[in-house]
Amino acid sequence: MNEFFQSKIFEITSEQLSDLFPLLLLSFGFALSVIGAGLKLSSKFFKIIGILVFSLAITTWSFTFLEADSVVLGLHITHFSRIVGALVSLFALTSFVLFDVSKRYANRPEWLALLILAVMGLSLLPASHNWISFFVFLEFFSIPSYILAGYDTNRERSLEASLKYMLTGAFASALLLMGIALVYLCSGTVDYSSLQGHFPSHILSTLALAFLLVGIFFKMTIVPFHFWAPDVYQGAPMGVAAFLAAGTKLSIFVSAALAFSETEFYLRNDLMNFAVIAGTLSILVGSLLAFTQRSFRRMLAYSGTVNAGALAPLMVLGKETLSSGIFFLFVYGLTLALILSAFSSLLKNRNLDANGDLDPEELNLKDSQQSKFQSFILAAGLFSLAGIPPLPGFFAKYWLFSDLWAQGYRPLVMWALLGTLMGVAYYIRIAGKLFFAEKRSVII
Amino acid sequence: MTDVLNIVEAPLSWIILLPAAGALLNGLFRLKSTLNGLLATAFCFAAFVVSILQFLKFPEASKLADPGYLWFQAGHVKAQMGFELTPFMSVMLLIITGVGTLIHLYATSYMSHDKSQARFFAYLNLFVTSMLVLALSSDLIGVFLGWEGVGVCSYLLIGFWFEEDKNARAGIKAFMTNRVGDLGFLVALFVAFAYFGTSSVSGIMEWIADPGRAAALPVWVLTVFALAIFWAACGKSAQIPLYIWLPDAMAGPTPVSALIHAATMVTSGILVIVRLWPIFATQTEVLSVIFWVALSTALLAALMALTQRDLKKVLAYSTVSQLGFMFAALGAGAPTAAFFHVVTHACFKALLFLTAGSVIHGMHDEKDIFKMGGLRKKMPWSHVAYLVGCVAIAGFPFTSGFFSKDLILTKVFESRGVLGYGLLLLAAMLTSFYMFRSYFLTFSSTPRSHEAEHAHESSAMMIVPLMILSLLSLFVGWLEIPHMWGHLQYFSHWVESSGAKAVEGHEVEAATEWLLMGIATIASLASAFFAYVKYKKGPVTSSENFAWKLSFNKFYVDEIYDSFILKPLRKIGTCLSLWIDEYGVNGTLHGSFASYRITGQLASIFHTGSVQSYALLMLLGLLVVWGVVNVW
Amino acid sequence: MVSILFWPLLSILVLVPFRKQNWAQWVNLLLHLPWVFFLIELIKVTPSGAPFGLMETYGTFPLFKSALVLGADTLNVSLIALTIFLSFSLSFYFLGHSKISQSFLILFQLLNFGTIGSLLAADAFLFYIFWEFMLIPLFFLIGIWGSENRVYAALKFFSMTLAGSLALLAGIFFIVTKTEVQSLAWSELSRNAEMLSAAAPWLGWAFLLAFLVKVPVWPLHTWLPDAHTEAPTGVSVMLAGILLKLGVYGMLRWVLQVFPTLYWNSTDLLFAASVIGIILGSYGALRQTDIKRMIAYSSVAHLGFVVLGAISTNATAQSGAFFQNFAHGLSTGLLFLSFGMIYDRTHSRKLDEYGGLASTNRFLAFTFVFASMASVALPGLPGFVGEFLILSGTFLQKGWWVLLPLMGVVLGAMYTLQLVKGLVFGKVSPLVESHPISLKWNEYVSIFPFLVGLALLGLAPQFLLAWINGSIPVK
Amino acid sequence: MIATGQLIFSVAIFLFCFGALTFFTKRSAVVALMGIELMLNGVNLVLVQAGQIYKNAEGTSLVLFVTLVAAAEAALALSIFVILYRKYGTLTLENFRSLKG
Repeated sequence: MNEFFQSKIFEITSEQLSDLFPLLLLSFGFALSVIGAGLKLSSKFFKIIGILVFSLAITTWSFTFLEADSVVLGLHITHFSRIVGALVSLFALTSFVLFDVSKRYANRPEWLALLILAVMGLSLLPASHNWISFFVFLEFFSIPSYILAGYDTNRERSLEASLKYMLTGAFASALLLMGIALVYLCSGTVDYSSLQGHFPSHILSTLALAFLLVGIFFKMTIVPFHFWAPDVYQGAPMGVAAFLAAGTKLSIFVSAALAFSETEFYLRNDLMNFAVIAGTLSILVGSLLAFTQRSFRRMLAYSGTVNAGALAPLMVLGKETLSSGIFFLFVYGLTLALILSAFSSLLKNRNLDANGDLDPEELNLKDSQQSKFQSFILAAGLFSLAGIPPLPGFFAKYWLFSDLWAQGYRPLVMWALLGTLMGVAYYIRIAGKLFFAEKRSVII
Repeated sequence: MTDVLNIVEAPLSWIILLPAAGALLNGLFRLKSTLNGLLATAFCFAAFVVSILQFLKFPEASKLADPGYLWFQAGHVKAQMGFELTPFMSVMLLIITGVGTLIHLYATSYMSHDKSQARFFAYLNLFVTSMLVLALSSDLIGVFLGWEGVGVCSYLLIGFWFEEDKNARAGIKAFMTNRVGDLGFLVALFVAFAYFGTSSVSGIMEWIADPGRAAALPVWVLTVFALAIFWAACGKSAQIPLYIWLPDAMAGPTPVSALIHAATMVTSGILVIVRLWPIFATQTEVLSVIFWVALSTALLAALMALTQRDLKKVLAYSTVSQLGFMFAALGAGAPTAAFFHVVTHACFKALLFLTAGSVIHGMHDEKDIFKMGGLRKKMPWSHVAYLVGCVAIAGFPFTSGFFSKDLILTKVFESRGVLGYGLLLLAAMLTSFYMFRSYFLTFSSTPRSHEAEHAHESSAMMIVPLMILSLLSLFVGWLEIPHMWGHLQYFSHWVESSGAKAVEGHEVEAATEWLLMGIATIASLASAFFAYVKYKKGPVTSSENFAWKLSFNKFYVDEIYDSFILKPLRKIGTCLSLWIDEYGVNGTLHGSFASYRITGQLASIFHTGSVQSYALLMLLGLLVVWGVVNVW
Repeated sequence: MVSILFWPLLSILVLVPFRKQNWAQWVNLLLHLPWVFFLIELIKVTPSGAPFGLMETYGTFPLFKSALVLGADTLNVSLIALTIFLSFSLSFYFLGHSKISQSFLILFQLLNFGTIGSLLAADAFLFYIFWEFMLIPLFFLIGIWGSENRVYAALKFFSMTLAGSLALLAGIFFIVTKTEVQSLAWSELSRNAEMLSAAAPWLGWAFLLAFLVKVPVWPLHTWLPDAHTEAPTGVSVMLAGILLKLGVYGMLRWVLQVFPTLYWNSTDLLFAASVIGIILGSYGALRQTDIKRMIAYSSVAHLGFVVLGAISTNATAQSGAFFQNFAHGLSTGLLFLSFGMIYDRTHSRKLDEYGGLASTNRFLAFTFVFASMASVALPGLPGFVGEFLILSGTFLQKGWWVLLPLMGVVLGAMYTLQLVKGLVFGKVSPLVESHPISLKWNEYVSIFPFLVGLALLGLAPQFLLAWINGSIPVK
Repeated sequence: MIATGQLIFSVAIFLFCFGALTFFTKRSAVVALMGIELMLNGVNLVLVQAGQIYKNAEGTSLVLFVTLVAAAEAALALSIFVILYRKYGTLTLENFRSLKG
């Protein structure tokens, strides 16, 4: 037995420990929150613990950002995985701070534990180095997010959302698994680096890739696989919806890109075409659907699809061009959190349920007069999503589109620009609705 | 031929600044009763005095110049706002300011009980300023500034009583027709800048004079330039195609008609042509075009005047016809005759208009001559003035009209032969016929309406200008008598020394000249007598035959213009703009927006909400995209 | 240069504490004084001649290959002077105006900031940011304070201008991804313009499209009547006064001076478009019953003339076109301002409801007739100088084709006189009778600079012409 | 006779498709979950057979992970079904369609 323990696997040097420290910190936080839940401590306790754990994780990740990559326990900790870890925990932090989750679910404080689990899963995903650990970490974070999606048990919509998310998620991960199995069947290995050279390119491998992409694009809400997103975003509590939209996309985007570049799948042009077509489709369909939505949150879900569409080709392209995608998702995540928090406080001022939903047509001048600051934030956020300078959304889109153009995806950029123009129809019109009185012009 | 030009510096800009100051003051301050009028008259009179001073400088100086300032300069266009005065233009200056002062004086009392006199006199002074700019500018572009300024002032003055919609519409008609005419002037300016490099009259004259450069010009340049200037002159001096605005311009107050539509503005076309005469002299085809257009205008206007019932309309058509005479003289290559007739016409036509004004004023704004009658006793002074005017315009012997019209007739006979002479003589006969018709209907026999009984003579301030003008109408003719009678040829001297040499037609011996003079006199006396016979006892109810209807309705020219040119153009334009803007561009915008919305609604049907359909659609989507990837 | 650019932002910060309306209006007026001072400083130092004679770089963003580069020459400084002139006289008009609230003034200053920014920007990326940034304040200004269907007008304006500028963005992407181009600075672009225009002939059109929508060249102009009619008076004066000129400035600066070959082979199409724009714009104005729409369509016709000049190869038409910017800015600005004062009291824009203004308020009637005469290009007023230069330049280059735009001169007179007859002359209509208009002192003061400007530029335009002739792109 | 490898693959594919079919067609949520489990078992079969072909232990270790995740998922799904049943009283997927559009 002791040879087993002496074997190479368990030797952990000091700097390897520093790499693992944020994850250890998170698991320690998880343990604390589970014990706290057991002892029925006050909701303030969970809030403090949450803030502490996440902010510490962010600081450690960002400090070690520039250190060399290292392989620990089969995990390839690269600066990509560190930046993803930092951003995801930032999204988690904003998701529960902005939406005062602790007060709302004081009697069921497990939300922090689930959130920490999801964050761990998301930050481990980019560190995975073979397909099976990719799958495991994928499931590792999607299972707590199924529960988080349904956390508002007294509202049927939330339960229905978690049911839908769980069933379609399971179905998609089953397809992903089939993909991995076929990859294994074709090449005999699932490890990225060993897959590098000898992945045959016959019908079976294309099918394997297709199934792989299903699982990945499902989480990125790219068109053929985006059906779950609007229902879940509409049903889930505001904070969870914000976290899901931003965190999962970021982590999946980076880890898929790393995976495809490690295994050199990106050289295959059928994978490229698949991504380009799916991307263009999602820009078009996303803009179409976002326009006529009778619900503000479904509209945001479809706008997420549009943005994901622009990211699809970069994801498949590999490591070099990741920075613009990461920055884009970072800006998208924060803007989305701001918009949703402003929207939920706007709903509160209309004394509707904070996690409820509203038909954008009903937004009117009274809202902006009641909650002046929130409507300003909401309008600024929408303008930033639309990509109008000088708001950050514009710089993110500009960098992303110029990267896409440099990589040669000119038609896709054209479609993306058209998507921005179509964006006027829902982003700007709704931002306008807040401030324009129907009747005579009124002094504000 | 270029004798040494002794150019003398002179403060010409003062002549313009004085009435301009008058206009500004009148515009700003609304003074009590007639003070505005007097102020305006004073400024006009001051300008008259200064122009006399300049006139006296002329025997030794051959041209007065005032460089002014650089208006604007960009690329190949250089517009200098400078002024110059040639002998014949200084005479015209006297007319503008002199007759202008008389008319200002007359208007002071004529408009004494109008409520917005300040505005009227501001416009009047502004008009005199623009006319002076037109006359004095050294550059054609300065002339154009005066040209359009005069157009705007006539628009404002015609529509002065803007309460009635009719007046405002008449004002717009005048401005629009002038604008169409001004396009010609613009084209001429473009040609001038493009080919002569400058628009200053002296610069152009040098360009023409120097044979080397003149040869280098493309052959069509001078012809197009001359035709363009003539088209502008037609617009301003109401010749055939663009005369329609003058009769309607009678909607304005009578002093306005006198000043603008008799003495000054309408003659600006002739002034410009005389200034640019060296160009026109070489263009024989353009001269013949001018001649035939002028002749047909003279005849047509005379015919129209025969049956008019409104006193001012009669005078308006007679002005158009007399302008036809002046242009006929130009067409016959005799700028002296044209300019001489301009001056004499200014005098007696202003006289006629002012008398008509005092008659209408006396008749409490009743214009219809069929309702007048027997005013000889009621308004003796107006009667005398009107008689002198008719005598002068008809060309009775030794009146100014006789000399100027006879000079034109002989010149036309020399260059255009018997046909031209005959038709012009016919026009002259018609002129004296309708003038005496209006005289007899207004003044002879018995009053035919309530106003006619109670007509009262106008005030002294209106009579004095009439008397001065009557004297002028009688004796100004003596300044240019035929060679045979002596050597009083001031006008020839003035015009020739300004560089406008007449085209040498074959000289006519003295005998034929006497013969022509005789024929002309007999013709005018006969038609006057014929009018006396016909209208001595009052209006004759003539049978409404076709010719009468044609003449009374002004040959339906206005209606033809409206139905064939103005209305269709407007219809096509507005429909085109409506169709393209509203249905075309906006249509496509709204269409794409609506289709965007509909496809959005269609696409959202796929989201049925059931999990199983989602999974199925996901698989189907995968197969579709995968298929496309393999196929593409 | 940076002081004149960031002064509006500073004045927004100063405006924030003043919640009450008339306080904010007075502060806004006072804030204009230093701005004028900065302008004079800048004018003293502005070189005429080489484009962007005076260039200052404040910071670089290597990531986006761009830098905060501001450039000045008489071309853009003269337009900045026009902006400040309009904004200054408008700030007088805003005093004591019931509708002008603090947020209106803040958005107004934002608009000024965007305008001056896009004028001074000497870097394509920076220019694009300011170019699109202007859309936000305008969108809210028209949308909140406009009249009846302002939301439609604001959205239409926003989407059409955005569509144009997205084409510009595509052009910028193309340039950025070209390795030979080190940065997006104007000098860098013009240096390897031949390479760029050879590589992508569509590049010229991509840049042009954004400006053609803004200038409104004929087929892309349908946003203008809606935006001008629905915008509140202050905004429609700024829109007509300076924002349309930005399109022309953009054409000259970012297409003619950067891609001359591409610009010149697009001129035939633009010639046809501008001529049709002049004629159909005039007919569009002729068929309107709404006064502000009539004035807006007249701007389409006038801008048709400006584009006609801007695409000609000789210096006369080019300087005429740029001068016409100022002429049109003042005359249409005054038209909108004077009608705005009438509209503030009568709240109706239907022409047939009006009549006989001359007998109730003489000064306003005089101003309106004066402004209409200026817009009809009456000699002695600036409109004539601009239009004459443009047409004589076009005659020099295109020969007898000039007769078509010449028709526009007559049509222009037709609809303007129709407007003047309907509004000023004629019998006094019940509407005008029941709303006697007595102008406050600040309204007189706000009209006065326009009148002086029009008269001065009409009779003595040489001081401005000589100043801007130096940096006209075509010699 | 067909090789056993071929047979196993066809059984696996059959299991996978049959699982997907039950997921699409069955009305009750629990049976849908069973469908997914079937699909996962199909994947396991493929993995085991592939492991046989390549003679290395990766295939079987993968099966271990798959069953681990399947178990976790099933536990979670059933707990959600319990809550749903307690709230709705039924588990047929048809009446969970309020979120659509």
